[in-house]
Amino acid sequence: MQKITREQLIQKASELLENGTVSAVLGWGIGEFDYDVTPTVFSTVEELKNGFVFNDFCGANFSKYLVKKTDKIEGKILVFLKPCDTYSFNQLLTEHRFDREKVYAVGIPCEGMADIAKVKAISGDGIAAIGSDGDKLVVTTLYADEPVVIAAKDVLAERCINCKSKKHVAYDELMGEEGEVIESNRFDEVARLEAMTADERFAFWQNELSRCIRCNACRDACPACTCEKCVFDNPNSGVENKSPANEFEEKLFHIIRAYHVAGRCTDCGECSRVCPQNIPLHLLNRKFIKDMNDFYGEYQAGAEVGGRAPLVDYTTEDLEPGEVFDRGDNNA
Amino acid sequence: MRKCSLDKINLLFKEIAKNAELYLPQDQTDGSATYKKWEEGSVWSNVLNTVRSPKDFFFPQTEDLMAFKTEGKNIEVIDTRKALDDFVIFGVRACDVKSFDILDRVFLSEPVDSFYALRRSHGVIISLACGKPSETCFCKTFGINPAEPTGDISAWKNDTDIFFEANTQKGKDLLEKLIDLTEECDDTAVVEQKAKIDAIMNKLPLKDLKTDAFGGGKTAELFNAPEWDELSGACLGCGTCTFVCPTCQCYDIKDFNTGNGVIRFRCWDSCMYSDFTKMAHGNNRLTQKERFRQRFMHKLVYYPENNDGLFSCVGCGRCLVKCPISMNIVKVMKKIGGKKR
Amino acid sequence: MNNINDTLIPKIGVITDVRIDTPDIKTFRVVTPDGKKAFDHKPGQCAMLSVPGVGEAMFSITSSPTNEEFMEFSIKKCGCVTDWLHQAEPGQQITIRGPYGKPFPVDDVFAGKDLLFIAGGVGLAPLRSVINYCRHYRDRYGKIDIVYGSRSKDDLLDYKEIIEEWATDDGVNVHLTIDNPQEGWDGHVGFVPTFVKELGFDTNKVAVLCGPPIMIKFTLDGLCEIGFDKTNVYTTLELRMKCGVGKCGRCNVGAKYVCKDGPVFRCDELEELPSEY
Amino acid sequence: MQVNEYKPLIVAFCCNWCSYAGADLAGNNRLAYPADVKIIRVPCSCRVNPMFILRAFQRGADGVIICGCHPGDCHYTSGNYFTRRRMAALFSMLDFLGIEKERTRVEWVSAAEGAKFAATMNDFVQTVTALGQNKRLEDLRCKK
Repeated sequence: MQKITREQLIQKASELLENGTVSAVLGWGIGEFDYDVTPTVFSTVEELKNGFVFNDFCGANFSKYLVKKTDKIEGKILVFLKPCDTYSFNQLLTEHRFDREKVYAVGIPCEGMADIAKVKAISGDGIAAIGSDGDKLVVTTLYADEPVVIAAKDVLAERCINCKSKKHVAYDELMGEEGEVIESNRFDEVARLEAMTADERFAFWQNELSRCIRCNACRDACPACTCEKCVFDNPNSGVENKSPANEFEEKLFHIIRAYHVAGRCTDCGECSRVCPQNIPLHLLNRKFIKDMNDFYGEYQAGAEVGGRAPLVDYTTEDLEPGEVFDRGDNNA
Repeated sequence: MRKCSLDKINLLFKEIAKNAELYLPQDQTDGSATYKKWEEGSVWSNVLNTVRSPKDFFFPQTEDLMAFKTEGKNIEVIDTRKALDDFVIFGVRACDVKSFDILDRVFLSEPVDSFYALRRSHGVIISLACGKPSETCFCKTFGINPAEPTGDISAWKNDTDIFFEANTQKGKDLLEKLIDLTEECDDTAVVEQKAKIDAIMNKLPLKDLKTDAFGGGKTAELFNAPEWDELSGACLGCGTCTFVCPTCQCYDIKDFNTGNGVIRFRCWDSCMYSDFTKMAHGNNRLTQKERFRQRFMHKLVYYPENNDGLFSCVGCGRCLVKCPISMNIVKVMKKIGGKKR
Repeated sequence: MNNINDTLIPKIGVITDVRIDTPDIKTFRVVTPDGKKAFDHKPGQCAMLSVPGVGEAMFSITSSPTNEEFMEFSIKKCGCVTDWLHQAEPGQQITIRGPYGKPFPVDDVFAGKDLLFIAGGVGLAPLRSVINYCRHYRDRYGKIDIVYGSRSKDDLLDYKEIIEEWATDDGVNVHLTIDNPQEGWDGHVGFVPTFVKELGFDTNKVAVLCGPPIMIKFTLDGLCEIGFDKTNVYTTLELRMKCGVGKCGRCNVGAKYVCKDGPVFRCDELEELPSEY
Repeated sequence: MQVNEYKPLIVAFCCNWCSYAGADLAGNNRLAYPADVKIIRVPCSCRVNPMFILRAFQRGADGVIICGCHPGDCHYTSGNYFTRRRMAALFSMLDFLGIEKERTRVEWVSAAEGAKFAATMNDFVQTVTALGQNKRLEDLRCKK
């Protein structure tokens, strides 16, 4: 259950719209069911009242939308940012991807977002309604006579279980209290894989990546993937193959995708959230983050505007590529 | 009508797999299901439907069309088509069975696509009625009855048994081979099952979705609707909806240079991609709005116009579940169709 | 398996001649390896040419169907496939499949009528096939007017053929124009749409338009201004194509597929389609 | 013996200023290294994009080695420092995906180190030979 309510957000947005601070609001639009929300631009108070929603399923990271939306809108756009979104926000500013002056950022607290697949795994399919009661979700289905009550913490999205920070690193205004950076266990799964034998790891990824349908959702949702022209869309790159024709293509795509955002990935987890095949893509990104932390010192992309990512930096004393295995392997 | 006890279902699978490759929905490690080849020990999944639609069987995501060998200025075209074994797809839902009709009208119309036709002729479809439709199901909107799935053999399942009824000669032949494992029965249990499904269908949240506002000849009316801007506003331009869709059939033909020759292959393409219509001298669908509009106009207006009013959507609900931003055909139909113009 | 033909599987074609028309347009003569024409076609139809490993693209067949020996393609250098073709030499094999699309209605609608052909730049390529067809069956048609414009004198496609053959035919009038004044050019200077208006044709004829989209738009407006009815004006469209047979799903404008229902459209039909071309 | 018949295909990306000259020197000095090493000259070791390495494997390479100037000696001042970081990240990722880490290597070879070049190549070829054919990053279409 979120600490902040839909009504509070609408009130804040309405105020800012009415006093002319902003001319549009980037928020979550109501869906057909209680869990399918669509990022929507609202420009009047009326629209907000009819279509704005805030609940446990508002996972989408709005930062990337600012690249396109700030181009189109006269005046400022109000954006609500959860703590993890603010890291992407900063990272995009570092890369000069949108005009900070055109954005009014309101930080909002987040208690972690729910994963509808996890909800359905408990409640069963055929959801009629999802309500909330304290820290519980009350799920009414077409098939169960009684509503199913689920503890919100049991259906948290993976990225929220391993939330790295409740602290907002960028905002113009903060609603609620400032949180703290959390000592998370987000690298545990990476370490678990590292501890496996190479054969086991290969089998693990072979199984996961074999499901890829190359829909590009991971790339298109990623706030770090904002190239005007992606190498995978460039017919002259030699890798524009559009389909995971075989195991090599699957690996190539995912290695390069993760590599291109290495050092810039804020670990927002959008890639895994949007993957229609539930491939744990965030593990690839986290591996890079973990490696860079280990090799070159702690670095959190987006913690501040203008940070110098490890891969565009160097020291004369860096370890040699051959040495990485002596350190990392099997003892993390 | 013939029935088989669910206890003996694996014997039934084994018998089918003796003569043909058998594919059925099986669980994957991530909790979803996909069609996999049956082998001893395979377990039939309980999920309502698979993430990937069974269109893969007839129109795979990637398939080689031909190969070329080049030597100096000369080119040799090598036909790489191979003979195909018979295969059986088990547990196809009513919506997905209907999707084959929609694909047939594209690929089997003149000139016939021989790659598709070959697969189609070797496949036997055993459909399965939906006992527990999901909230995202809206097949009824398109005149599909999940209690009456078509296909070569229709099947219904209750708690104890599975019931079969052959609809085509292919289906009859297959059921004939299963005669020892099945027994003749009347349709009492199936009628009961159908009534249950009908009752559920009337409770589904999308049961009242109507297609009245769409169909052939509506291009002028709908193409410039102001709602497209708003609807497409959040679209990421990924291909998830098109790739999980059982009726999306757009493809690309590409060449892959292997170093020893060239393979020309065809793969799924998505109208949502920016390079879908990109030519050397420009692109006629420059923004995501135009690409987004193309997808839905195609399903709801253009396709029916060319195919006697048949819509190119079967209401399977995959795009509702999988779209990263939860924008989908239902929202489009309600928004665009709900307006008086 | 090899006995089933599939439209996607092409034939081999050999480039037997390459003619340099303008700095960026070359005309390629293509036959099968045994020296025959690859297939019969009608004026306005297209063919898919491909270079294995480079790609496949749709080109209009420039030569007239009455030519029984070979096919010609006038191709402007502007993309991967065309770049590659431009460096090809005679003897080079390519692949070819077709014919695709709906032809110009030369045998019914056009029969007995006066014809006006208007082309800009490489837009003459698809029209050359019709023009030569009509010249071949000269007695079936009335007066023929040809308006052709290009950027400069050097960019006029088939200049030699126009001057030596078309302009000397009875009942064929050729009107040439270039965009900007140029030394050695004493003909008309100006854009095609205005030139058409200046020439001021009588309107009881069929007009066929082809050229860049902007030229088509303004010329069509011009024709309407001088009294042409859109039902008497034809044009051809071009969009990205992959299959050529209305299945791959990318060249549609509204419910029409350019590869299958086009590329020839009557302008009043075109008007009913969404403006997505 | 069967084992001896397998000859791995090695792709060596060599920096124009140091390692390529080192390879040249090895040749001039008649220092032997296996002919299965295919050298690709690059302006700087940091020109090597991760995609190059994956594509080399796709096209049938069994091992890929990148040779550049010694750290501090880069013709472009800092190119090889970036190589060092990039390749460390990439190799670690390949290992994470279960692809044999011994198939990829970075080595610093100066223009004067002909002997080191030959020794490095001999050693790398030996290592890759012991691993056998590249199966985990292969593209079967390219092996026909």
